Amino acid sequence: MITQWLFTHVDRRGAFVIALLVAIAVLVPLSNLLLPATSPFHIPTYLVSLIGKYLTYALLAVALDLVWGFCGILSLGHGAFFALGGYAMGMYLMRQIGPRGVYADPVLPDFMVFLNWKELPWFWHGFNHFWFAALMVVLVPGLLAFAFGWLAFRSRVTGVYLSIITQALTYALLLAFFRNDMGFGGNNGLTDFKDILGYNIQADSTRSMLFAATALFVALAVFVTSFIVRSKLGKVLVGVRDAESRMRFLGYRVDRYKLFVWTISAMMAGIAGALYVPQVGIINPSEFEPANSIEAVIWVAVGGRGTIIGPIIGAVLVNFGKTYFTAAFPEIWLFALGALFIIVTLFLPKGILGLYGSWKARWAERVARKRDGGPPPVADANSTQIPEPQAAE
Amino acid sequence: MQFTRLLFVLALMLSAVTCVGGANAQNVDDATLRPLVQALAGDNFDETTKAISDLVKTDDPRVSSILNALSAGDLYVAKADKTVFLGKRDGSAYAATDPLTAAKLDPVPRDAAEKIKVNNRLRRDIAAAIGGLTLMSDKPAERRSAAEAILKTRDPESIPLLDQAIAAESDKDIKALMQLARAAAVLSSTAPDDAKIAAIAEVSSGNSRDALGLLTPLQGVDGPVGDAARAAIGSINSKLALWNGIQNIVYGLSLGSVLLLAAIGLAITFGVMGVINMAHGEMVMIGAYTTFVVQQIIRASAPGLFDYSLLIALPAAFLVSGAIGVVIERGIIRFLYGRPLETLLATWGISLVLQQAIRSWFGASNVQVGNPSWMAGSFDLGLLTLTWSRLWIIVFALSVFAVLQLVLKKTMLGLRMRAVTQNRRMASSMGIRTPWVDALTFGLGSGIAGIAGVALSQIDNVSPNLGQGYIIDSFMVVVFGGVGNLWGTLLGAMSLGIANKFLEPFAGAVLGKILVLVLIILFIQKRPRGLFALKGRAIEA
Amino acid sequence: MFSLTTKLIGTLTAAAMGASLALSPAKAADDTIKVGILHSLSGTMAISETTLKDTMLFLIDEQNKKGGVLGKKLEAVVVDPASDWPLFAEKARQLIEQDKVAAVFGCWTSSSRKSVLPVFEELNSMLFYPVQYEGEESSRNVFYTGAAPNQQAIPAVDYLAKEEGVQRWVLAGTDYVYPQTTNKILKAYLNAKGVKDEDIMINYTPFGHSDWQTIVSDIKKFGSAGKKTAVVSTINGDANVPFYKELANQGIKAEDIPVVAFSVGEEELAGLDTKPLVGHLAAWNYFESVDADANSDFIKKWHTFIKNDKRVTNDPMEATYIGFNMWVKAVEAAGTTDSNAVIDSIVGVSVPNLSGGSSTMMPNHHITKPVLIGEVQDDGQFDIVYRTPGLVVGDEWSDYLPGSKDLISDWRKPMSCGNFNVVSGKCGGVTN
Amino acid sequence: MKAQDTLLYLDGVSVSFDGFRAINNLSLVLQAGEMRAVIGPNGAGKTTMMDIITGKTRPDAGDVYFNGDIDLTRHDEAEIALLGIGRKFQKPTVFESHTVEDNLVLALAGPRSAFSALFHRQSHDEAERIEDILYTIRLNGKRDWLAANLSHGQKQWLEIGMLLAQDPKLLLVDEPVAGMTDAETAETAKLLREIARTRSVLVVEHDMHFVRELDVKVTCLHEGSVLAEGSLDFVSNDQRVIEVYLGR
Repeated sequence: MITQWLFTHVDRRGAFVIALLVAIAVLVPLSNLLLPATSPFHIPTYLVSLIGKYLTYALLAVALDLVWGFCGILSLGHGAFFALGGYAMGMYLMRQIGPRGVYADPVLPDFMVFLNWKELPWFWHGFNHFWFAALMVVLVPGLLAFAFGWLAFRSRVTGVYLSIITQALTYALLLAFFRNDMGFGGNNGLTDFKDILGYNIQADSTRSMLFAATALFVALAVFVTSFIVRSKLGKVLVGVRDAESRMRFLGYRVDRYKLFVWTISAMMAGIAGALYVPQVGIINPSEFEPANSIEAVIWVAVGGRGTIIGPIIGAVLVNFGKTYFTAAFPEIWLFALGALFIIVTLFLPKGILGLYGSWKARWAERVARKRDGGPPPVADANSTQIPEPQAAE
Repeated sequence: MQFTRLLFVLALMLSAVTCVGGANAQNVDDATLRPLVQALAGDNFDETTKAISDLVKTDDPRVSSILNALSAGDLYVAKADKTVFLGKRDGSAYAATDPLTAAKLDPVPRDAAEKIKVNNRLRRDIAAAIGGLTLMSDKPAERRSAAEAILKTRDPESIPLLDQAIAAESDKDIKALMQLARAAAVLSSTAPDDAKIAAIAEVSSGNSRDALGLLTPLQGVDGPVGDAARAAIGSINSKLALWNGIQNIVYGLSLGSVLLLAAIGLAITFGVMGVINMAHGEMVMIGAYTTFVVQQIIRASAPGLFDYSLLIALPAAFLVSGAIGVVIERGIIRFLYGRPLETLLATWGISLVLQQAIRSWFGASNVQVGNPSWMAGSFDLGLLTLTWSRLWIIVFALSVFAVLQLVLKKTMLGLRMRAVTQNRRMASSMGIRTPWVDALTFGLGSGIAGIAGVALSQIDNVSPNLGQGYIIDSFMVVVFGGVGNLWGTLLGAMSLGIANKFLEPFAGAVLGKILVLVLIILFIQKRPRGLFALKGRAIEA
Repeated sequence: MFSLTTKLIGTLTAAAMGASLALSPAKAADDTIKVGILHSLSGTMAISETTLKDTMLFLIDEQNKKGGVLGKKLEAVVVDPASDWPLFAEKARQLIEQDKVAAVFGCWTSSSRKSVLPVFEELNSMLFYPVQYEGEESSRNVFYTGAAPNQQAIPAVDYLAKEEGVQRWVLAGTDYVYPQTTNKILKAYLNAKGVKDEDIMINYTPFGHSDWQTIVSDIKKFGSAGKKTAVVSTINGDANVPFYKELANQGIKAEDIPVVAFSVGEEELAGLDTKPLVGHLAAWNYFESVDADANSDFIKKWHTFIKNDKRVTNDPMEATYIGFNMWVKAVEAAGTTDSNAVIDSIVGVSVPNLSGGSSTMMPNHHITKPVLIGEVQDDGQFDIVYRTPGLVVGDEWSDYLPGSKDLISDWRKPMSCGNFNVVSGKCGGVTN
Repeated sequence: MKAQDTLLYLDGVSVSFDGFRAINNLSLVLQAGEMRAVIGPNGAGKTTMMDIITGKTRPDAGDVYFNGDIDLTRHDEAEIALLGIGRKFQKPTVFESHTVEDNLVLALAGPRSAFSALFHRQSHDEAERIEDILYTIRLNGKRDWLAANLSHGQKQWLEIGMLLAQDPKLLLVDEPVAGMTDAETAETAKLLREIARTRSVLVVEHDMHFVRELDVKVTCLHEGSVLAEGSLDFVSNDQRVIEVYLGR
């Protein structure tokens, strides 16, 4: 039944990934909690948190791909929305500490006490409620994206100009959040969380649940993205990506479409950030670092932009590589990472999934040629080709 | 204060004696002086202080050179026999001379001797003491520093001595300085009101910022002296306000020229060629490291050429960064034309590799790039202090800009570059070897980033992270100015620099920077293609 | 649907196998004790932290030459958290859970320490933190061998006030928690000593600030008000070099306006021409120029190990040295590397430091050290002009901040509390 | 002539780029149901004129009215498109990564808001209409092809088909037969004449042969203003037009 319904909105590959994610969401916690540590199928808590972190990155990558891969808006500042979502969650977790902080102040977080703040700043109110924080997780990045996008898309800021000002946005936020006076804990950020929704944040079971929630949210994101991409809206977006002015001459208010996905994407990034914070245990301004946002772009490119699954593969693979290399070759791992990016762009212009796609297409072509004269190339909505953008002349 | 006063009394006596009795005779014999010199190596600063005052009391002419050596940290004490000697580092030993007789002594191994410690307070005291000793010196530089020393101490006791010196002074500038010092001394004395008011006039007529410092303590005084001081402070303050504006503009231009230098190479690789070159900062860094290597070689083989090290480093940095740029273009970027966003990923990878390469090669820490003497120090322009290094960087940035314009507008290479970037197919069908021009253009942009690195090595630290600090600012400048337009880059850099400096005083450096970023974001809404946008049909083809 | 399920199971199995292959701990020989080194080797902090990684390798090498610990050789596990704070937490977890290290030496910035702190507490491991920091923290699992504010800032201010007669203060720092907290403590301290607010100027700049023209010129103006002025600098990392270059070029001499810094050491000066900076000050607990046998011995061996006799030593290196030796001694006393046993046995352990005395681990997990004040010399070294007569105990909860003045920390049993409130007589934060 | 009675009314329009006058005091009037051919050498301002009509470029001076009283200078591209002006570009601009059918679906008249697009389901009417257009533009066998894989001429047709799907009152067609074979050109002329039966068309073209086949009133532009207007024979005999085309 459910698969039936899924298939009407998601293609086979998407459905497979959703099923895989749901399976992971169930099996990984089970393996971690129920199997004895000696079992070969036991997944240690360390891995649970690690993969959970990768999956939040994957969610960010899916969000980024929605605007970049399908609508051609290259954001070099998506880390900002991720971090804002993270801060909203961090503020909730901070308030949950209550009187268990080092200064035992029932209301004020520790950093406010030692900076001698007398009362909670207004923007911290409400964050003691989970529902409010959860709302803010999507609302704050969403509103910022809406305001920013409304200004930028209406003035038709496009291409590298847009990319650079998204970078300016995240850089400005980085500097702002570094300031102690902002009331977000300065460079140390928010940390030392105790519990979430009443559960001890360090308990294995909580970690497993957070992991499951993350996997389910990624599955949801895959579904939402597929839904958008396969709808007429998705076709409009691809149209905007490939020939923006044509779209306008067809009567589409391109700015509104852009604004719509841009805001949705920012909200998804915010959710990713909110899931990230309890799993890594800290949120601080370095998440606003422009380099982080660029890295997210790289995940998408490595996996294959303009596909829904590519970003997930890219995010998990690059971060797994980072985890592995930083431990295996701590002194020279940057060479490996740098080389990876160069090789991917040179030899896999459509990312890993693109490689798979073109390999499959070639194979299908060969089979078809054997069979008969060869049918016309059929469109595959899931791996839409990206025409080379025309260089500004 | 007590001690310096004492010193001045002594100095006064001393100089009176030297004036009357003629100079340069040895006033005391070595046997008397030696224990006093030995005493400089006391156990603590207080003992050294006492030894200095004892030495000054002897009014022996050798004292000032001994004290100078002490202040410069050239006086050592042997650990074994506690003899004090003048030492000069020579490998693992000190070349030693006797402080009194200037006779050569046996070299002392480094771990057998200890430097006689001086701290800032001692150095100040010594300067003041020597100031008293040298106010009548026949070397103008010594008289000047003596007057400066008195200006700092403002000791009323020195007024008679100053009067004497002023009468004898022939150099106009030094005389003015002495008069200022005298006025300062009068203000801190118990002189009658009219003398003080005259001193206030004297003090406030000068251009020195010190005037405010001299007058501020009098602000609270009642009566005519206080009134005069308050009036003088008022007028100085209004003058300062004007100069503050000028300072903001000048400092803004200086910051702007740093931004221009950092961005101008990017204006070519990104602005002209359309390559989102994230490795641009690393080209700057490589230029800075080239400067370091050049200086290392010069230090090792021809120290006399050190002042010319930057001039030698300029072409070297251009060639090194340019060559790396050509290699990158030939090896990677040429496969990515027409895919500007992909170049972002590849060049990001390149930047990681280059950073790590430099880190593996030179180490992760800062390396030391020295300032040649003509880059060091500062000069006063009215109430504004501008350092030579900043001034040269302004000049340098503008020259780089001018030369680049010439290359692009007047040379065959420039013509071809413009042809290729405007219409590649047409250019190649006219017989221009476009791949070659591409490589050279990228090399030119990288090379210019390299020479920017030479300049930035003078004001910033040279580490593998150097480039990362400039990359975002550079992109902001190019985009703000308008991609593909060098004049836009110039104007963009300068206006961002000046905006930053006007925001900094009242918003603080951090908020100022944030505000500038927000302004850029808002500005781009108004002019989506930067300050100098290309208009017409071509842009959205 | 069948094919989907098969595919699913296949993928899951492959992924699980891949992950466990790649992330499984290297098969460790049982006759070594693993020690984790958690310092950034890339990114912005590599500039400072790489040296500490080398120091640790050096210390482990030395210890192994002496026969190791408990008859076993030490084995270093080096990872690169890449100046990325969440990556610090991940790497810490990896070191403890996967590599099963006995203790971790690492972190530089407070953010990185804050990021790993919950991990160490959760997994009950040990972290030795070798850098001066803002205080206001005490953890059962962390050992702070760098300076607390009272081991650096306050003696420096005392020195300037007493020896140089400073009456007017510029507190300049980078805008983050360490400078903000230190300046808050200093301001409270100065106010308590009768310095008026108008004689204190506080200025903050962003990370990596490189254009110091306006601020240096402001300092000059502030300093020309007729009172002796000094700058207390908590400027961080990269920003120092351009700051000192600007100071030198604008002609601010140490005799006029001395600058005392808490994060400028020999390593930072190595990137500068120090001739125009002679006389500016730094406050640390160790300088390379310290005249002590232990120190010259250390420097000699360090140069041999690193194969470069120009490499300087600095305070965080000494803090690493002290922390490492304390850990070795505590492990030997406990007879095991088990965290609980070592945490209990390390309090009170006393080891020689490099400045000619010895340092002791106090119950608050901070150590005793002398405070030294040095003046910059033209050869890039510091000349020590002042040394506290005795050892100063690191004060984790500042006495000058209203929130923390009633708190103390004592990790010995039975109190075993990091934030005991002496007024209420209760252990504050730990109520679970 | 009054603007009220016309479909398209341009009066005294001027625009310049960086000092270059692309359009200079241009006046042009198009009646409802009329097809007009615009000729002129390169740089005469033909494309810029279209840019002005479709709202891409704002004129520095002059009036531009559509349907009598709608001031086009106050609307942007999307609004103008919705008012009923369709445009075909000089270089065929279709959505290459969409199928032929999807290209038409996107162009089809209907609600244009993001939400309606998100939950849009194709109705029976729409499907029929697409079928019709596919037939009209002779692409019904290739509905599942990616537009990228069409030949040049087929892309031109697809773009015309998209214009039809838009159901505009006025079609602006920029060089529809550039790069076409003779047979395709003839077909296209036929197609345009068919279209012109129900709506107004403004064709910009260089190909005199093609213009002759259209058999409509011709306006010749030069240096941004109208040089001559009338039947093709009249215009092509005008001395100034000959000068402009052949040069002196």
